Amino acid sequence: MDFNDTKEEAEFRAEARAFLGKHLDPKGDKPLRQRVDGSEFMRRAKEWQKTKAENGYAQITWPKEIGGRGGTPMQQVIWNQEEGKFDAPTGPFTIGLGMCIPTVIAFGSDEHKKRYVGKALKGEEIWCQLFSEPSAGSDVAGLKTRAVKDGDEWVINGQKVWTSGAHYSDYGILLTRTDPSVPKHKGLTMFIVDMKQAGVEVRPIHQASGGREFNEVYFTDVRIKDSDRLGDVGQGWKVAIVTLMNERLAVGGSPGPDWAEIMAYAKEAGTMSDQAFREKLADWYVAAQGYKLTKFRTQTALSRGQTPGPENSIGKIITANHLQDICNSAIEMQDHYGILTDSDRMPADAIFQQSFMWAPGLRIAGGTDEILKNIIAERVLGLPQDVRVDKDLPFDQMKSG
Amino acid sequence: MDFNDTKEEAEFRAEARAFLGKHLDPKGDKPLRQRVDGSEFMRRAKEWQKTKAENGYAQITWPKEIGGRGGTPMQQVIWNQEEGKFDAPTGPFTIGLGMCIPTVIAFGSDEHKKRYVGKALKGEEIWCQLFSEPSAGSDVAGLKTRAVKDGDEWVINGQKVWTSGAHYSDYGILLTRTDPSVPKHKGLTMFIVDMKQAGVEVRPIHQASGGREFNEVYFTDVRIKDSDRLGDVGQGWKVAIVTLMNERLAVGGSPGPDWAEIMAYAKEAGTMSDQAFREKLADWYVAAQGYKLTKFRTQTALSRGQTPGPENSIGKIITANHLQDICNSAIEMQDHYGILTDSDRMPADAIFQQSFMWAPGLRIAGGTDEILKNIIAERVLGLPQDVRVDKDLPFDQMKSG
Amino acid sequence: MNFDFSEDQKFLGNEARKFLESECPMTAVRLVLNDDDVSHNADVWKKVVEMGWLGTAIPEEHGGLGLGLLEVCVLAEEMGRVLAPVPWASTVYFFTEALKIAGSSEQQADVLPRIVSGDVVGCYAASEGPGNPTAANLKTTFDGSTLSGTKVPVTDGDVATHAVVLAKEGSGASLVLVDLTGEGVTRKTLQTLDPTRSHAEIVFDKAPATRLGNAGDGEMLNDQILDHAAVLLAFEQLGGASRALEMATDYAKERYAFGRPIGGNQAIKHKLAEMYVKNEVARSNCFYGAWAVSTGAAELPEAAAAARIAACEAFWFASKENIQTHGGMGFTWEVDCHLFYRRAKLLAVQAGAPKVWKEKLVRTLENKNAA
Amino acid sequence: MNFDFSEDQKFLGNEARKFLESECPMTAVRLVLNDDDVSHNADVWKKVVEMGWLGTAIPEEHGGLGLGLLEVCVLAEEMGRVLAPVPWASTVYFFTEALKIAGSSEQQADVLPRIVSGDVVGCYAASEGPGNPTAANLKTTFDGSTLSGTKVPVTDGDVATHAVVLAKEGSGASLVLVDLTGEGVTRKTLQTLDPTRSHAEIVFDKAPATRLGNAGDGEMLNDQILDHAAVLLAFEQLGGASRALEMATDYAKERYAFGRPIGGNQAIKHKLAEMYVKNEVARSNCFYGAWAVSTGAAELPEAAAAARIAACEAFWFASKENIQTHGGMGFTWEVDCHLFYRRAKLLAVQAGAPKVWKEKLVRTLENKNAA
Repeated sequence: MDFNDTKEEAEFRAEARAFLGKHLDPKGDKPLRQRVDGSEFMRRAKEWQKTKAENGYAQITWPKEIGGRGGTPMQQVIWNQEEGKFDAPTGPFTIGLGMCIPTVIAFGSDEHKKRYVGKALKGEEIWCQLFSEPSAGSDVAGLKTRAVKDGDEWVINGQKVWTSGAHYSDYGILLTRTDPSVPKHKGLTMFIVDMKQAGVEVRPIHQASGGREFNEVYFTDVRIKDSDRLGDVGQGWKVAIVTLMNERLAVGGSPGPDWAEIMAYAKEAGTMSDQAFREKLADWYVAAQGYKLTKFRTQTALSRGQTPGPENSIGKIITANHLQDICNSAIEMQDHYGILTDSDRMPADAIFQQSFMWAPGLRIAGGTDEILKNIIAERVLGLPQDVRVDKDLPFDQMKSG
Repeated sequence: MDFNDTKEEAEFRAEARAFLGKHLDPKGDKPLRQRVDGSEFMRRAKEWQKTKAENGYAQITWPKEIGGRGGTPMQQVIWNQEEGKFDAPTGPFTIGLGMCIPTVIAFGSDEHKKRYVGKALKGEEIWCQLFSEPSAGSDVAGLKTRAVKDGDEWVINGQKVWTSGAHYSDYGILLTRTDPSVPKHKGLTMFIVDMKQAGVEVRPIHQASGGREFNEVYFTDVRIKDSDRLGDVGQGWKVAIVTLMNERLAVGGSPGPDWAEIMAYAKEAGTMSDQAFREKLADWYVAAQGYKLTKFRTQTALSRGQTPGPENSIGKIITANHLQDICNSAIEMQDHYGILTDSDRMPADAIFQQSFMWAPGLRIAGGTDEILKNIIAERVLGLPQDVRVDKDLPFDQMKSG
Repeated sequence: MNFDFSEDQKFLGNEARKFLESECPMTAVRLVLNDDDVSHNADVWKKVVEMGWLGTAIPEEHGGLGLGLLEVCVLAEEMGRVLAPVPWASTVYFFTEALKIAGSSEQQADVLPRIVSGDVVGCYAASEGPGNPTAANLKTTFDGSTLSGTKVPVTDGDVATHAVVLAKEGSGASLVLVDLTGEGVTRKTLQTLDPTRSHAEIVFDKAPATRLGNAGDGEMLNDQILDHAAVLLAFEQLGGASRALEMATDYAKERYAFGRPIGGNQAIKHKLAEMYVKNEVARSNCFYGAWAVSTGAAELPEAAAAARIAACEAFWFASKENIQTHGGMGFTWEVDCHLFYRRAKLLAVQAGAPKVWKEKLVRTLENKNAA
Repeated sequence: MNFDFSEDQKFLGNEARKFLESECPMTAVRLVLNDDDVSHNADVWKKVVEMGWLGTAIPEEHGGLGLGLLEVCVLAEEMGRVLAPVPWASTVYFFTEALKIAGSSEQQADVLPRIVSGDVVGCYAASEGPGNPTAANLKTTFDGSTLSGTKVPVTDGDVATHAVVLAKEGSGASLVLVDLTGEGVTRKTLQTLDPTRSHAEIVFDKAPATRLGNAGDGEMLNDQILDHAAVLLAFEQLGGASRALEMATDYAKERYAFGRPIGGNQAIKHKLAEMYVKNEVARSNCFYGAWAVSTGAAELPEAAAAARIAACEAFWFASKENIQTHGGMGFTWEVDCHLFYRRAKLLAVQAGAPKVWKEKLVRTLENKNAA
């Protein structure tokens, strides 16, 4: 066991760090959640993406032929670690390059790849993912957005929801229902959609936390050429699985204050002598370490050429509930005063209050606690699937409440 | 709101207390779980039951015609409270009078009632309940014990399990499968069985806790007359529901050490200053009060002539887990020493260690935590039943692992 | 044994529910939520005044209905169900109880009738910063006739006309009554986790004030008032928790995924069953608190603490798992789940956080046991 | 980054698993369980000695294999899976580590080879009564050459030939080494929650003893030894927890109710998923502890504490919910679930209960942060 880089890893890390230091400022002391709004931010983000692409850092594991570096997953991990130490505007490209473009590469035509991959890699075009719908959240395959064939085109009507970045995206991958007369998984088809065309309307969602980081997207008689289909008609679920497999790897990270922050607050507040707090602090430390060290195990597996499996789902179950618990405890330690949200006046810049409102969303986004436990039970432990009463039922005969 | 008895209740309580004081000794300081073994105990128990029956205290809510008092449920509650303060040997009759005989009264012939009710009431005959089987626990209706018609008789073969008091019982009510070719709930039939006849073999179960309070009962070519059937052939489930509805009311009570006992131990051990312990103690107190006060609400409903419903299931969910948690905490407070079980040497006579081994059973007996939550969800909250894949399937085509 | 509300009290509750469902729907709450300049729903408040509810436990001689605190408990639960965006709790549970417990007959005769008429809106100001306020660390001072210092936050502090304030007097603490519309009072509205209720920072600069009770009795009186307020707040929390469970249950029955209602999944069923268990534990402890506070029983300290601890836990669990049950919908501004989550947090810290009450409870158990 | 065991270490683990599954099945555990007069499974112990495992982390110069503690971690996990009813943990994690940490070269040269050969079986005696032992409350005394006092309980105290004892010496505490087969030693077997491991009360009456390390260093040495033992025990607990999860998973797949495997119910699926999550959190913390203990890293105190806390929680949860998953069957003597429940409790108190380690952890975090 050894936490050090191998010689090759150390070399790559030094190279990456030098490159980053040349182009970016180090991150400040108090990183707030990256704000992806504003044209100045977007200009900087696109520029940085272009710089990365030109120097082979944009998608490290992709083959060189399509603009990648032909590097190892471990190099990508090292790059992410180092880039994370700088003030790097990366947000807008995560979904496109992490989920959408890999799907285009897997299922698109040669024309698609020529047309879209390079521009996405260089940050010239931004992509979003259009799967979830108001009535199809955990049960994505229950979606209703219709695509009806009309000559060489498809006509799209319906609504998507929780779409990150829809308002600044140029293209999206869009999962639709093309045949409601067959069971739900079998009547789906995936398309590439131009987000700037008429009939596509993007509305920000006002979240429970007060923010507006996600969108609803309405499609009204939007036309897509059949040549912009990804995969065969009726094979949309198969295509979507490829996209979603990449999602689980993308989610994670430290979403807010942790044991160190609440310990710092307790010291400031003079409550470190409270044994009840001390025992909770120990539990939080152990959970946070458990999460962090499990990622090290995953990295080790990556560096050995293994593919991390569904066991990664444990990360989000731990962190989301952990965050909610820590924030709740910090607020209660502040007693009546804890209800205030003014960051100028509050301990820790009111980060506990902000994250308190964000935590419920984290327990839902990217798979609810309940869905993730099902994934662990079924795919890791091999327990039977839930009974699926709609498995063989034509979609248009399904009950939907 | 008023915790006092009404005038009528106070009168009945005084009368009951006087009667009890005349016949029994008050309970000692340290009540241990009542031991129902030993012939001397059984002799005392039968004698006390006879005394109660002769004086109208045996089954207070039963009509006078069948030996009861024609009293109110509230009077029964008061009687139980008062009797609980004395060293009353009641254990062996609880199941018979609480569950079996009411079933006989509801479904038996006039001969049955004449033959069995009075003798049970006077403690001359003891009854047990034979439903659960090794492969039919939570799913009682999945039982396999066969009853095959042979002329005027039925021939019984099979095995029952977790039968309290089988070894000292004279009769039992026995749920059997008479038709395996129909769905499971429809092929059951209930009988009265003579436990002393040949072919009935009772073997004590060695429990995980080390004790042997329950039994397995094996039936080998046991013959029962058709006239000893309770309810129609194939109606056994309907009969069993009546029996089981009475069970939920019988389960409960304080099964072991609670907040007061662990607080007493903490004082003795000098650990009351530990804030972590203090907060846990507060939670235990609140849970214990919640359970106790919920019973007061149930009593109030009873005294108003209302019937308590499935919401009573919350009692066992709270108490069983609560007991496990308190015992575990007490043991861990004792540190390495807590592993010892010698009651002469251990704090609180090793009651924490004893109950630690009993608690896992309490979470299972009389409906597991999981079954009880299902009951609350379905019957109190009205949520949909679980999908039952075997609902319409003939029993003999069911998968059984 | 009669461990339940009377038929009359239940009738009052039913009528209150009908009234509030009609007069205080969620749209009325959202009027306050969506406008930073609106401190409370004045229409709803006016109707509450007209119903005479503010005088529920105020003696008839002072213009009240002369009922007891049991009736206030019943109303509190209903107020909790609808997240009433009015200064009800501050005026009734804290301010009125403070006057009844600590006020002189002159003070009572002066102020109580004006509470009933709606001319006085009360609030209770103890907190001065992070952590539970104690006599030892108070900075606001009372010099016998004027009050100086800063109280923050004060729930409903910007809509109230009067405040009861915990202040230092000499080496001890006292409770004082202040007219917030008088001189020497500056108020600033604050942003909080629960924008459906208003909060203020109040700066007193030699504001004229009169003492409630004896000098130096402030901490003792504060404890008594909080025992009362804790029970009443617990019923409000119970109402919120019950409503959150109903919302989650209704949604779980209506929302389909994988071809059937999500409420058919054990993950949801058992989550809601656990909510039910917590709510029932809270309800039973609340009933006991109601009995103790209404009869002035010696058991009040432990009964109030247990009611508060159980109600905080029930509302917290119900409000957060109600969001979770609603999935993505539950995390939108338009769906009401977050309003319960926000209110749950406010009510859990407003009269001392649960951990403060756990310590109070254990101290009480120790003292009892020692006696 | 290489946060995993090496291929060699994994191979050792696989071989150990095959060996123990064959040589130490549950029937071997039950031989000890069912007979009060049997302190351990001597056949299994003999084979463990023959495998040379007792010398895993003992230098070759003392007859050991000269491997490191990582290899002991690997073996500990396997021992935990089969609930090995032998004095392995006492001898290897506690006694051997105590000698390696605190013993003089003469003491090491004298005793370590005899551990490898199986002639010495060790145990560790700190507890004297309820609560975690501290130097301040020790009653057993060492006068420089003899030991007097009572230690209770001592895990494996009736099968061991030698003990390392924490005793008072003057105003401080020291660690001493005693031959339990010598004079002045009386042992009494005790009944415990885990009858598959033996426990004794040991009375020392001027028993000849030699000090390990310096006079007065007892508490510091005890802390160091427990940091080592905690990591190794954590792997044993992890093995038990993993096996309990497998048992529960296997049963949930095989056991039918309502026409399908009970493992198809979300109540069971999510319970087992939670078990898996706790086990993985424990595993990751155990790995970190293994790294720290094997490299002598400065992070050992927090790593050992975190490993122990996580492993105690994982084994406790897995063992109790394994019974619950088995339903009535799980509460019978014949089914093995209760043996894991019993062992989980023993391992959770043997080297200081979790709450002791939580306090150690937070103290370490504070000191680090202050430095």
